[in-house]
Amino acid sequence: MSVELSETTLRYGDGPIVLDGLTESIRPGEFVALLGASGCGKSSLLNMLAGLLEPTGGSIDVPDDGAAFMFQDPTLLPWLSAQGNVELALRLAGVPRAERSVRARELIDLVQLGHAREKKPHEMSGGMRQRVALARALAQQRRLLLMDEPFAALDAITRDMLHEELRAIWQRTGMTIVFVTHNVREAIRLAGRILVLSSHPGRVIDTRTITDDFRADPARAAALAAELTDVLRKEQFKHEHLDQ
Amino acid sequence: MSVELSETTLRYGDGPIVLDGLTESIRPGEFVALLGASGCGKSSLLNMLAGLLEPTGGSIDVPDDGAAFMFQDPTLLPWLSAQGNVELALRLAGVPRAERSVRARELIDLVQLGHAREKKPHEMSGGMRQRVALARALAQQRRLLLMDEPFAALDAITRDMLHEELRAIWQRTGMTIVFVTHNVREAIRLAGRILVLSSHPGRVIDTRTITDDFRADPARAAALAAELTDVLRKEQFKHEHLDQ
Amino acid sequence: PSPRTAAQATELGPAAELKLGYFATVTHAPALVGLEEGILAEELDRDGTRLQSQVFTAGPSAMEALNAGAIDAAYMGPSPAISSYLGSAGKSIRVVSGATSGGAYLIAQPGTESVADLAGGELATPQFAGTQDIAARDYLREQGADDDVAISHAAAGTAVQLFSRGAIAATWQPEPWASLLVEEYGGEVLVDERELWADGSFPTSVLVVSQQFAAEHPETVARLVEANKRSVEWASAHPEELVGVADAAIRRATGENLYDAVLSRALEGLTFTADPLAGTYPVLLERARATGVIPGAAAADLDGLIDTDWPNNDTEGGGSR
Amino acid sequence: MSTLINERSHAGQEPDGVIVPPARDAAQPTRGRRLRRAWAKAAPPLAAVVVLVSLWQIASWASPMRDDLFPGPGDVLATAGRVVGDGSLPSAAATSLWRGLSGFVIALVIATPLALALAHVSWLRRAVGPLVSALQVLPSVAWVPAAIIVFGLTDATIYAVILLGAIPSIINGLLAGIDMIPSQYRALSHVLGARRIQHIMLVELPAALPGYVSGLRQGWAFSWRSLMAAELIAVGGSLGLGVGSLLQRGRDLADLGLVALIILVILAIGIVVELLVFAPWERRLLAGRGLSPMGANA
Amino acid sequence: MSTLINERSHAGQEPDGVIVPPARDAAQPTRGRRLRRAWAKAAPPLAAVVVLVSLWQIASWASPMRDDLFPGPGDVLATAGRVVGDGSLPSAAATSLWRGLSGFVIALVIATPLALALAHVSWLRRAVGPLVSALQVLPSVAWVPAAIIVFGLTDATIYAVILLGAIPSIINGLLAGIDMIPSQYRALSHVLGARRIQHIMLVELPAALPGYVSGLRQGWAFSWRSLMAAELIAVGGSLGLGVGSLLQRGRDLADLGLVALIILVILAIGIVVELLVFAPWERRLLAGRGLSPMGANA
Ligand SMILES: Nc1ncnc2c1ncn2[C@@H]1O[C@H](COP(=O)(O)OP(=O)(O)OP(=O)(O)O)[C@@H](O)[C@H]1O
Ligand SMILES: Nc1ncnc2c1ncn2[C@@H]1O[C@H](COP(=O)(O)OP(=O)(O)OP(=O)(O)O)[C@@H](O)[C@H]1O
Ligand SMILES: [Mg+2]
Ligand SMILES: [Mg+2]
Repeated sequence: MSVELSETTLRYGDGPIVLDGLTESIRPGEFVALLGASGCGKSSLLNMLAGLLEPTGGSIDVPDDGAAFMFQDPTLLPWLSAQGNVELALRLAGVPRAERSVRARELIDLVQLGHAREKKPHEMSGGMRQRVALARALAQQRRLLLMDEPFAALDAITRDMLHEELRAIWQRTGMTIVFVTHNVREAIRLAGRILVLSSHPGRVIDTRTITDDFRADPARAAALAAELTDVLRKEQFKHEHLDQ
Repeated sequence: MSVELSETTLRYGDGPIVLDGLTESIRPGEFVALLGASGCGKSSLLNMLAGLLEPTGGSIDVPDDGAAFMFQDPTLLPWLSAQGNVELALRLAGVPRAERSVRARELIDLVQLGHAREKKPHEMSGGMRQRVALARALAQQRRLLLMDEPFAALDAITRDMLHEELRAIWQRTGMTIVFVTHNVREAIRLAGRILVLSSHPGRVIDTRTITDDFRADPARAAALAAELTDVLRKEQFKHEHLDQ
Repeated sequence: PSPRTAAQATELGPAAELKLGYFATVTHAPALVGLEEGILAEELDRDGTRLQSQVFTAGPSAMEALNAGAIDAAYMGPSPAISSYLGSAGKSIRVVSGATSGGAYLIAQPGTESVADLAGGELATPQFAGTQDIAARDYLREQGADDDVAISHAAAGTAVQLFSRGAIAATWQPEPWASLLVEEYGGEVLVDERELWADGSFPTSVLVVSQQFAAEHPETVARLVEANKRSVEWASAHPEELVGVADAAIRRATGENLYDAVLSRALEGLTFTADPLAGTYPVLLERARATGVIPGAAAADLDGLIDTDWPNNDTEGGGSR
Repeated sequence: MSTLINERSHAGQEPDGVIVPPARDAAQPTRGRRLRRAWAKAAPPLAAVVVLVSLWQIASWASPMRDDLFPGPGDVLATAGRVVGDGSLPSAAATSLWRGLSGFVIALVIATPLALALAHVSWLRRAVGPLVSALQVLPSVAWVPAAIIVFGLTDATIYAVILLGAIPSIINGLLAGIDMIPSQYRALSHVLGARRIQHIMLVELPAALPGYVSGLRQGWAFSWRSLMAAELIAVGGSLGLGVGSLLQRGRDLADLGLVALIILVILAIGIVVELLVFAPWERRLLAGRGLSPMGANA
Repeated sequence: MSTLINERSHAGQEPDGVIVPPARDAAQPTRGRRLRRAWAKAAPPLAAVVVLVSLWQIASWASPMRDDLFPGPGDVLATAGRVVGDGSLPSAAATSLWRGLSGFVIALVIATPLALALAHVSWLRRAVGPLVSALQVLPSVAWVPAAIIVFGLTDATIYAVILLGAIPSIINGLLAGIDMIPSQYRALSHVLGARRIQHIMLVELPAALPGYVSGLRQGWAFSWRSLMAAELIAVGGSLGLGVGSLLQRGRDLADLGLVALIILVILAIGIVVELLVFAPWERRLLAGRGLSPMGANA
């Protein structure tokens, strides 16, 4: 099930155009990273892919069964524990009652929260909440997984471990992943393709395909990271001059 | 006005000890970074420094006039615009009415949100909200500034610009800054001293002083980053083995 | 206003203003006549006293207003007067004149022939310990039917609705509801309350004044009593015009009224008299005691309630010392 | 594959089980649009009224009850003609409306600082809080004898009964609103150096406002109902004739047409106050915070 | 420099203008602690009662009013002895309490699905929403004639009046709770693939619960007051004597001691229901979400 954007345009109310004529196709099983300045429309694009927002123009094709979505903020339900939040997702995904508890435990262990299973959201740290949200997104088991800065609140070590886990899950399940990050090296490390968005309005200004060979070579990866950072910087400076 | 922690201990209710006997002194005008795994107690420590949480044991001395605090989540007031949120902080800091609007404009421009001045929080992207929170923290103009992962939701370019601004402000005002980050290079780039916390319970396991010369030499900075990452990794692996 | 006991008051001459309470209903016809024909205002004006009238919808609130000093005198049924007098240990009010007599009936569902037919049904009276309630209980006791008929309470329109729906077997009601039931809902008159009294008359509404006011302004009370007497006489003398006058007064006060047919039937059953029928009070009290409604009541407690000796100059008040 | 194409007007198409936040409107409102909007807003309540009146008419035809026991819309209209014609209904409605609104405003002014005091003084809340909830439960008629003794037969009595009815309800509404404020806001106020009064005025009250408005709606209901109870005390004289007195009159005369008419008048007043005051206020408040009352997004 | 030392018990020291979230308690509750806690909880309301009763006694001594117009605590106690002795008060209180609680529960069961329907069917809310608010404003006595015509003098009349009073209030409370739910929760439900019913049961209702409870408190007040109104209508016969009827009897007999007693009984019932039901429920709910009613953190 591929994701197809054709001339997709978005504006909120009568504000400025946020996304302008995006035409893009994401193959089933692809792992795509979105890069772009803060406020350029990345979260809005994910919202449209998840069916939470209608495009103002153009069309979007997504798999019928919807997408798993890890929001930019954790959005945990405050009356449920970590375990409870994950079990809820399993329940709504139709997992039989008997399996839920075991599966939820596995997912919570996966995100290194075994010791905080019964904590309520207000008793958790920011990074812990984000990890529960990650576990919940994985619990949904959809063919399309959307992630909005999933590791932003995590320390480097935890993040590394979760990168591994995510890639392993992706390889095992063959699902399609679209994720937003501000960390260029994270994008290079994880994604098969990187889309760079401009802002005001958001358009795809650069696309890079990353092979496993490429990833394995630290020097080339570092060079690419520098190059992409430069693309982003140029884009943003252009802007600053238009703005003022 | 220095910040003095002496044998500061914290636990929530009858849970495990979070911070265990921290004894640390922060000189006026120092720029200190806190590093540590997710959930180790960094935010809790800042909360105690801000007087929002009482230590379970030991004592904390902070400047009488309290601290400016940028929370881990933006905590903007949803009924106020970006400008309104910043103006509120100025008003509560005792800035006369006439100046507030101008000062708020300056701060909003500083965080690159000139185009979103009148937007309400729910109309902003995650990174935009974080920048409003930053502007608000700067509006407080206290001698002590606490920041909890202030740049986590920002793209590399915006983050770079704000690093510059923050250092400039710090140099100009001579305020004391304590900030939490998960980005080791960010810590090296900004801080005069880095404290590394362990978790379960949180103790200071490493302290590094960083001079401007050191910072200027990319190779040494990179080496330090690798070294600190290693400290963190070792600490976390030790844990994993204890946990399981 | 903070009402003091009458004993502390001193006579102050004619009052500048008299606040008079009444109900906008046929049993208060002398009040309606007095107001509509200007008799009350005219009589009081002789001493320069202004008349202020106030319509009430139920005895308790009129009594509360009288106690509070919000009104000085009122037309009301004898039972709230008795309750208040007993409750205040004889300090609250005095009955200074009679107004209306008669006009209360036991009305039963169409086809009912005797009390025996009521067995197993419910009989509604307007309120607990009210005049009709005591009459009903006493009557049932006399007939030996007090175990067969349950008593419930529903006032005025509510009783009419219950009756029309067949939810009650009978109801003991004053006018105009008795007539309304007969005229509009085919009710049978089982008992005319007059039959239960020795000389066929019992008080339906009387004129009461607060003791405080009576002590301070005896002249004004005398004028009021005089005006009431004239109104009663007018009402007795003009039975044809009475319906129109009463209807106009009621509409003026509340904007609404019953059909003329009901009104005239109701008025026919009423007698207007300035005599408060003092002799009926001990009987009333004895019946209340006997039926267990006011178990502790003793006739002596009513001493001084009725004082018709106006005009008098006795600041202590009280005709039956 | 499901395709979401650019179609702004497929309101009814929402697939089963999909809980989509309402998409924002792209176009500028024009004159025609605005008219259509006003119509879209007025139509459903009007339709509801038409449907209810028709049902009523049918029921009154079909019912075996006597006309005076189950008056139909026609009878009520006739009664309306009569009491509007002689001016008694309009003046009673105006009197009651004035008392209700002014009493409510006074209650608001008294209750708000009390609620804030309860919210901030912990022992006061523990001492008086349950009493406030209990006062809410006390029926208005219970106050009537005391109010008459203290204030006599003046408007003050009526206002006393209204206030005693409305104040506890408004206090509880505001307290509930305050209790639900995210605890982060208190931390924020502390950090920003707000004095208590500043915290209350600048953070707490605005944050509690949506809950407060819904408390006010209940407070308004309480004050109006207490007013009706107070208007049964006495009529005329120093006390103007109110809607409550007319209602009582209708009951006393077993005139169900009048009773039904008064019910309709009270309902109409309630609907007007809701549509003109509470609903728009609540909608504006919620919209300003990125929330939207679900049924009211048109 | 301000020094925060480890002192767990300086409740009163909070410096002016500091709005500190309550620090969590470190120690385990022991038996002695628990006793002291229960005492700390009970003391303020008890103190409030003692203060109020003393003021009352002093006022009744100092007042120039006749005793029967301003009964003191002694008179009321005597009346209490009488009506408790002959069993009329306990049985009336039990009757009313049963009617009030069962009526409230029925109202709850009816109102909740109605509120959910209004929250989810936009045209229904626009059509019927204002009517619900208006119904809340309608005094209970207005329903009495209709209820009597339909149900006669039975408990059904009383329940009808209670339901018509409580249902609109509960509906509005739940609607307000639902309107204040963060819009992100709807997005979450959509993304998790919740069907509408699942969204309602698993997300919407729990999220709206704090607002709902405060709506229920108002609903309880409405149902109790409606009950009182209903009990004034009609007494005796097949209908048990309720507290409302006793209140009316007190007024009929000009027995202000009885009126005062009934007011106290109603207040006591209100306080008990608040302390046993709503306050703990609300506190538990809020605490479970990291919120705490500010006055109730002991
Ligand atoms: N209110 C609370 N009640 C109970 N436990 C809490 C509470 N707040 C925090 N904790 C616990 O305290 C520990 C430290 O939390 P804290 O928020 O200080 O972590 P942190 O270092 O800021 O983590 P992160 O980098 O993920 O933000 C965590 O284990 C958390 O579960
Ligand atoms: N509900 C809304 N109403 C109006 N404007 C909005 C709304 N939501 C987002 N926007 C605007 O749309 C633009 C894109 O927002 P979006 O959240 O998609 O950015 P983003 O790329 O995710 O940024 P970040 O990296 O900071 O999260 C922003 O300029 C924002 O102000
Ligand atoms: Mg975003
Ligand atoms: Mg943190």
